[in-house]
Amino acid sequence: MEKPLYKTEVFEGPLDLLLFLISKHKLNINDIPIFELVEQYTAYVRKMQDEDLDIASEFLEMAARLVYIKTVSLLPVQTEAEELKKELTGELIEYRDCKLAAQKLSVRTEGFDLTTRRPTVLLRDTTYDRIHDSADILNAYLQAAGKNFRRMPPPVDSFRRIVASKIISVGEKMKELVMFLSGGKPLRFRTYLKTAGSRSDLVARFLAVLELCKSKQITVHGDGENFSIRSRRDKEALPDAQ
Amino acid sequence: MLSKNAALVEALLFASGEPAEISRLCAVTLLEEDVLAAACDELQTFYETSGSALTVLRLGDQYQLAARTDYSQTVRALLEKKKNAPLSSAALEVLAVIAYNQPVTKAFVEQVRGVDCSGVISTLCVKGLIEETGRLDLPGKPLTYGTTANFLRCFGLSDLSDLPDIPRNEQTESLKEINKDSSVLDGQETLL
Amino acid sequence: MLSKNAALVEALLFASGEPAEISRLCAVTLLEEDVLAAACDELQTFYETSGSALTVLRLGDQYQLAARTDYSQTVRALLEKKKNAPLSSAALEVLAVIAYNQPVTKAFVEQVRGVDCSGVISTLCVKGLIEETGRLDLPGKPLTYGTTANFLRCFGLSDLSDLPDIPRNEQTESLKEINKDSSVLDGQETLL
Repeated sequence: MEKPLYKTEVFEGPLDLLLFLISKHKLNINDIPIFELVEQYTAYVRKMQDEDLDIASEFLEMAARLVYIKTVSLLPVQTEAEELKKELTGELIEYRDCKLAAQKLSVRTEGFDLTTRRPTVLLRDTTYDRIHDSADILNAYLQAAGKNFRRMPPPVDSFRRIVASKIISVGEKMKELVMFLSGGKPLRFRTYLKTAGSRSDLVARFLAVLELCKSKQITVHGDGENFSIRSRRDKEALPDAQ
Repeated sequence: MLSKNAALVEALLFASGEPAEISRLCAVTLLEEDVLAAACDELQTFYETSGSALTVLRLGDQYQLAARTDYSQTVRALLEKKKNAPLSSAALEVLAVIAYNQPVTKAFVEQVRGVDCSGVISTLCVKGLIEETGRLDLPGKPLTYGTTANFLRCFGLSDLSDLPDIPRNEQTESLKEINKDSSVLDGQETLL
Repeated sequence: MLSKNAALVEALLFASGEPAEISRLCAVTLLEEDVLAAACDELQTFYETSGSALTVLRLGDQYQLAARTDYSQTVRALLEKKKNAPLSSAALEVLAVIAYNQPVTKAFVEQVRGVDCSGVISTLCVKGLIEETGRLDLPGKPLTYGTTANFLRCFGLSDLSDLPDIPRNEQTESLKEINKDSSVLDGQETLL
């Protein structure tokens, strides 16, 4: 299916769109008829939505703001409505001046075609050699980072431990445990976990025990403090095992 | 025949390439400011009357030597530079807000335009049309921006006071033509 | 009065800066070699007779525009002065962030300042106040920067430990306490 070719003008933002509507419908910028403007604005935004244009959140925010002004305009007391309207008018006038200034600039561009040259290259020493007070550097730091160091990212050091912590594989732990138990002695589960070097070592050890149980390479005995593990082969050799 | 002072200024501006501050020129030439200004005027008149391709620009409190625009096409061909992409209307608007109100913060520009301007501001910085000028003594110490000597050159201004007046009381009618896309060349090449 | 060809050559040699090959000049101006040579001769005669500070140099099969050597002392003084221009507030801030946190990446500096800092960082490198110190073992192997011995000299420090202490405040104190408190997992505390 062919979509109808219908080009919507691109606006720099909601204020741009409002100015466009005001000039298109010859409205008085100093006394905006809010009801009319709300209608036209929302109609336009809806049209943009229908055309599947990406609508920046600013446009929707402005729609909500306009609707709010419209709502308070219906109240018997008009003070808030007047205030809000005045605020919007101020913004529109300021933005209009901005567009006028941009247009004035856009016609004075002869200078863009002037050619300048790079500085002559002398084989010169570019080393900075002014002398400063060391307090200058602190002041600059406080300027840059803000008094509360809000802008500081976490120090590089803080990542060192994350990056540096060794990855402990469950497979390695399983091999280690089988080797250890092959001596025939049972191992107290609690002792085994207690000797873990780190949290990830601990987790790997625990998982290794579960894996070995599942594959029936080890058996577990007792409970509580005496809960222990031993190799499967021992168990076959020992008749008193559970 | 050029005077000695004018020739000296010519050598300095030629070598400097970039805009040179009047105070610095005075310091190295040991000339008074008005004598220096006279020498620059003489040089500019000399270029104009002799049919030279060069011209002396006054940019705020700086002087710069440049080649006139008549030859820019051939110059671009020699330096193998593309014609500049035009400044977007967003860039022009941001530039206008900064030029007329400097020094201003990003927040100020965004308030006037009603949209986020971070991208445009950093592009204008890279193009050398605006620059950081300091920080405001407000919570968060926001950075402030102002226009550069390059901005003056690109828009044919010798000073910020040369900025065109904004017709404040003009009817909104005049916006109709503004709404049509207005874009200008960008000054990238001239930075080099 | 300069001929059009001579003015065109002047604009080209001015913009080029470096010596320009005769064949390239002919190609972009669409002039024959002898016509181009005549234009260059005319330009050089014009400079000589008018007392200009400029001169056309012929170097083998290349031409270059230069300032006459009579002025080299003043030119040098101007360019040297520039090197000695005081640091901008932006440059000082970048320098401070690097000094207190070195070695740091450009990304770190930019996160603190909230703006692109490439230009400032390369200027500080040229001025010999900071230098590359290595690369981080992170994706993209970002370069890290640190301060130089020249930095210590310019700020009257005998050692980095001489840097003025950053005044403690509630925020940094509370951060420390959180760090102390944390009897939590490896690495966890550092996420705070």
